[in-house]
Amino acid sequence: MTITVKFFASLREEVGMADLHIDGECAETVAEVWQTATDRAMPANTLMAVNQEYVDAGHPVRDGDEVAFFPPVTGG
Amino acid sequence: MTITVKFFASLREEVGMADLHIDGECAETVAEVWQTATDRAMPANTLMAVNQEYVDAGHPVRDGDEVAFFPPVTGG
Amino acid sequence: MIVRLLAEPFDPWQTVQAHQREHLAPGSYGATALFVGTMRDFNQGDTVRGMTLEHYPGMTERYLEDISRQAAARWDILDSLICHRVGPLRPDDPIVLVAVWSAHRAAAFDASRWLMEELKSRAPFWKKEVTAAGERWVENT
Amino acid sequence: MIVRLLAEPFDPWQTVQAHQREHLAPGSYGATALFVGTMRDFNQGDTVRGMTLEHYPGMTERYLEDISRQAAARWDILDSLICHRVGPLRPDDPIVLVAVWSAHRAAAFDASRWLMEELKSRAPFWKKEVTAAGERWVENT
Repeated sequence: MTITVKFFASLREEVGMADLHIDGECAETVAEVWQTATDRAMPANTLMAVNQEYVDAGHPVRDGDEVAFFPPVTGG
Repeated sequence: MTITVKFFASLREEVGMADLHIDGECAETVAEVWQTATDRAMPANTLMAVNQEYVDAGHPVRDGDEVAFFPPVTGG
Repeated sequence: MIVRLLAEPFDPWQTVQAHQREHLAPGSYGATALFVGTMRDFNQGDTVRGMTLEHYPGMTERYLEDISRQAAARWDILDSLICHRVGPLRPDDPIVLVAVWSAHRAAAFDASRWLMEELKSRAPFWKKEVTAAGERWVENT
Repeated sequence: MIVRLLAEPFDPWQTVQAHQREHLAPGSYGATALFVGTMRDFNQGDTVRGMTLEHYPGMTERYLEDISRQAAARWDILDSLICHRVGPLRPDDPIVLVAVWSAHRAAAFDASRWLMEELKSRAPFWKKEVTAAGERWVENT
């Protein structure tokens, strides 16, 4: 099993990836997913979602989860 | 010269007149216009206008004015 | 900034669309806030069959134009439109339309709501309903 | 209670009218509050030629359905409709439509504004503008 990691908008362009998979063993929290997936520090205003629900950086992740990182939203 | 007096909605039905003219000499205030024009007490929630602008009962009236009395409004 | 009293039924969506096309520059507004009041077939526990909207000709237009000017002075808006029915209405007929255009949403929301509250509390309109028990003046609630 | 993401330009007035005809019983609603967000040709001092709206497929729909349910639980409303564009847009294109129907005006006003504020602050959409100087992500203001 793996964790699916997604990046959107300016963050997608900064990390240079739209989505990737990481080994579910490599990360216990959303913050650790970021560390495993990228080689840079997470911008302070980054928003995070697990399975399409907003969470904090300390939220636990499990095998099969979809974890997303994105900048402040600008719809509407 | 005269003062034009108008009544609207339920007040029009209660006093039994839509509009009438009174002698400009007979009233110095809006309250006195009511007294001259009708034979009853003014309901507590009556709204008043002189020349189509809201006023209080003590507002002075002059020859040629249009004075209106009506119940609370219910448009919209 | 337009105020219209209408003696016949009107379509609020066509009215807004036509006003926008005629009076607003494309690309200039980012926000349109709209309110439509519609005649219900039920009020205060009774089925309502019809309604007559009485108003004070002259003062009504003055009052609505006055609050439109006040809204334009108080908020950063591009345009406003108020349409209000008078005369006989049937259930499902639109009664009032208030629309405000602005660059950003806060002004449009604030101004449209303020216009409706002012209109409801002070514009000289009176509703008389027809129910099974006869006619009755609607009370201000 | 409907949420739609639209990849093509849409007419908010026709959309509201069609939704109303299909989903609301005539005579049941006294109040419709509506907000339409439209693409401006000017932002932060620059002429804007075009825009692309990126979103998070799946989460966007869930989030908009979630706030629609919350609004229905919190206010006494009859129905709501949220439509939002995704993909490429041009100036004057409608971006978002939020409509709320209720018996009385306060619920429609409150719920429509709350939905817009929630959508603006949390729905996963991102705007990228095209100006003379190139493309840029719009900052949340």
